[in-house]
Amino acid sequence: MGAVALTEPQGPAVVLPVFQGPLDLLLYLVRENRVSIWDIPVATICDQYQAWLRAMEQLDLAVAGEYLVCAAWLLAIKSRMLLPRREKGEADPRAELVERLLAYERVKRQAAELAGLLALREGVWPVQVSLGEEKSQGDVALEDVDVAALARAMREVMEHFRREHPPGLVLPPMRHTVQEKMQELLAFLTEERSFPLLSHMLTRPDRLEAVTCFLAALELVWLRAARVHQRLPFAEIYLTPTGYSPVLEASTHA
Amino acid sequence: MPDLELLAAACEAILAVAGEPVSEAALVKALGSDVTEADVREALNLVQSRHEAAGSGLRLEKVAGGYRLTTKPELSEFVASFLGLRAQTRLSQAALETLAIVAYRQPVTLPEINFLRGVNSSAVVRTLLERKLIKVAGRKQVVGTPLLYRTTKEFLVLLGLQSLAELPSLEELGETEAAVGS
Amino acid sequence: MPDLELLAAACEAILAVAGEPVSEAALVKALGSDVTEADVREALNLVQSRHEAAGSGLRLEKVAGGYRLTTKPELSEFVASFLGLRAQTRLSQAALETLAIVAYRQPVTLPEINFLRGVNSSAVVRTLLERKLIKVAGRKQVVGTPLLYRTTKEFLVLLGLQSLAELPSLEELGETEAAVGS
Repeated sequence: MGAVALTEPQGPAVVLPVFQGPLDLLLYLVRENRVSIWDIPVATICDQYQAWLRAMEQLDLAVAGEYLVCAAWLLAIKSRMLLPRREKGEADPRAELVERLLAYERVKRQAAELAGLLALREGVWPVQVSLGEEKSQGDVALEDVDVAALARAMREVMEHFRREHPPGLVLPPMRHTVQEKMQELLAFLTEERSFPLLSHMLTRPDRLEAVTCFLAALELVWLRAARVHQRLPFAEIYLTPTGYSPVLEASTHA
Repeated sequence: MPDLELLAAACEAILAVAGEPVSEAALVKALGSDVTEADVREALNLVQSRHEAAGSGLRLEKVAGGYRLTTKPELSEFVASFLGLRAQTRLSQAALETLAIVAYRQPVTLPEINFLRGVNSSAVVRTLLERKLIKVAGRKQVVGTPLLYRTTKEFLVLLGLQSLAELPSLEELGETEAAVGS
Repeated sequence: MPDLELLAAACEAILAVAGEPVSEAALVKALGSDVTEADVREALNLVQSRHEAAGSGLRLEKVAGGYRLTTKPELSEFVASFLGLRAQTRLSQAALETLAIVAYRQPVTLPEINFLRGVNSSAVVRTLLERKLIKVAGRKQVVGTPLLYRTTKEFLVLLGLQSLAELPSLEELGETEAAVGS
């Protein structure tokens, strides 16, 4: 458990303990109340726990889901404590709570022990003199190779590969219907008496649109709404209006 | 028997480039066929005594089943001042707790760590993996076959331990469980 | 004037962790306000003379940009022997990457490995074959019928896995962008 100083723009700084989790908070409450861990007054601790949660929420500290799960657990224990025990041998409803708090207390002591060892080691740096030019970099001792190292290496391969092979620019294909194209062409035809179909097709951004356009033109010819002319093979194809304007179904395509 | 001074110099040179603890066996192998373990130990003694002089900035250390050269702790102020921001980074409380669980209960799974700490510790585990203080050591044969974690040699080096057996037991700390909350 | 022996020790400690040449000015700065360039030069002289003893494996070298500690050239045979032996118990980054590709994409061919890594990996593949971490497992029925590689039993033992099915996905180890922040 550490502490965080919350400096509010108005008012004095609030110093609030920072808990490593619900078990840490519970241990803190047990100590604050100077009660035995073997005989926790669950009702009191449960109320104080919830008061802490509210305080943490008000201060906008992220209250992780684990805190809420633990709150529900405490409530369950509290309610079971209110029921009379049916048999002599029935387990104390607090048994698991005590067990987990003791186990966590142990972890904290062990962590403090490691911190102590680390503090002793502070200010000691390994010597690594250069060999001149060559330096074995990124070597791993075989005994240190684990799946995490393997996965890290794989990620590096994939990232390198992605950098070397950037994805090409992909434009989503436009969707066109023959119906739409027919309306479009009819509009062109009423405006310009002679419409250069081939040029129009060749300048479409994607082939699908060009094909749709050609089908639309054929459809208009078949409906006798247009005529086609081509003077020479491979020369421009002109579309001209016949004066007849077919009633096209309204396009349902958005 | 080979020249002891030469052996001491060779040991020092090897340790200085190794950058990690080197076992006695590795030194013996590197120094040639006519060198014994006893020779190496004597040479290392010479290295150690030479560094005890006030004018030396280094010391010989026995850690993680091997030997390595480090700077003297009493010079840390100067070295830290030189390294500036490159100084050691401390471990967070969450990292210490998680590391303690792995160290004392290994091999251990993430669900077990989460249960003991009462909070999800996957991010902390990932940090410890990245710092190479813990490593994956197979899977537990239970539902979901979670990965098992163990501490590394790097962990021993960081804490200055010869082996895991040197981890202080809680009995030495004078812990009595009934003392909690009193 | 400050204690010369202490200054010499501090200079040596700094040079021993620097890993690159250190200028006189940087040493002066690290050693504190009451230390002059002349002090540092005198301290470095002391370091140098101490390393001239036969029992020392290091020497102080003046190079472009400052001073650095290196191993004595006459000991290079031992150092090279040590590094050569150690290399046999280590995997280079290239080897680790290739092993990862074989592990995650097996069975895989050399052209496929080369394509993924962007460099020719035949030497690395040979090393992994020699170390028995990968093996040949038939030929791919494409042009040139290249050899297919798979990981071995030794590979599983190294990673503490019972079977390849236990190899964690990259997602499981939090090694993909998708898992970041989870």
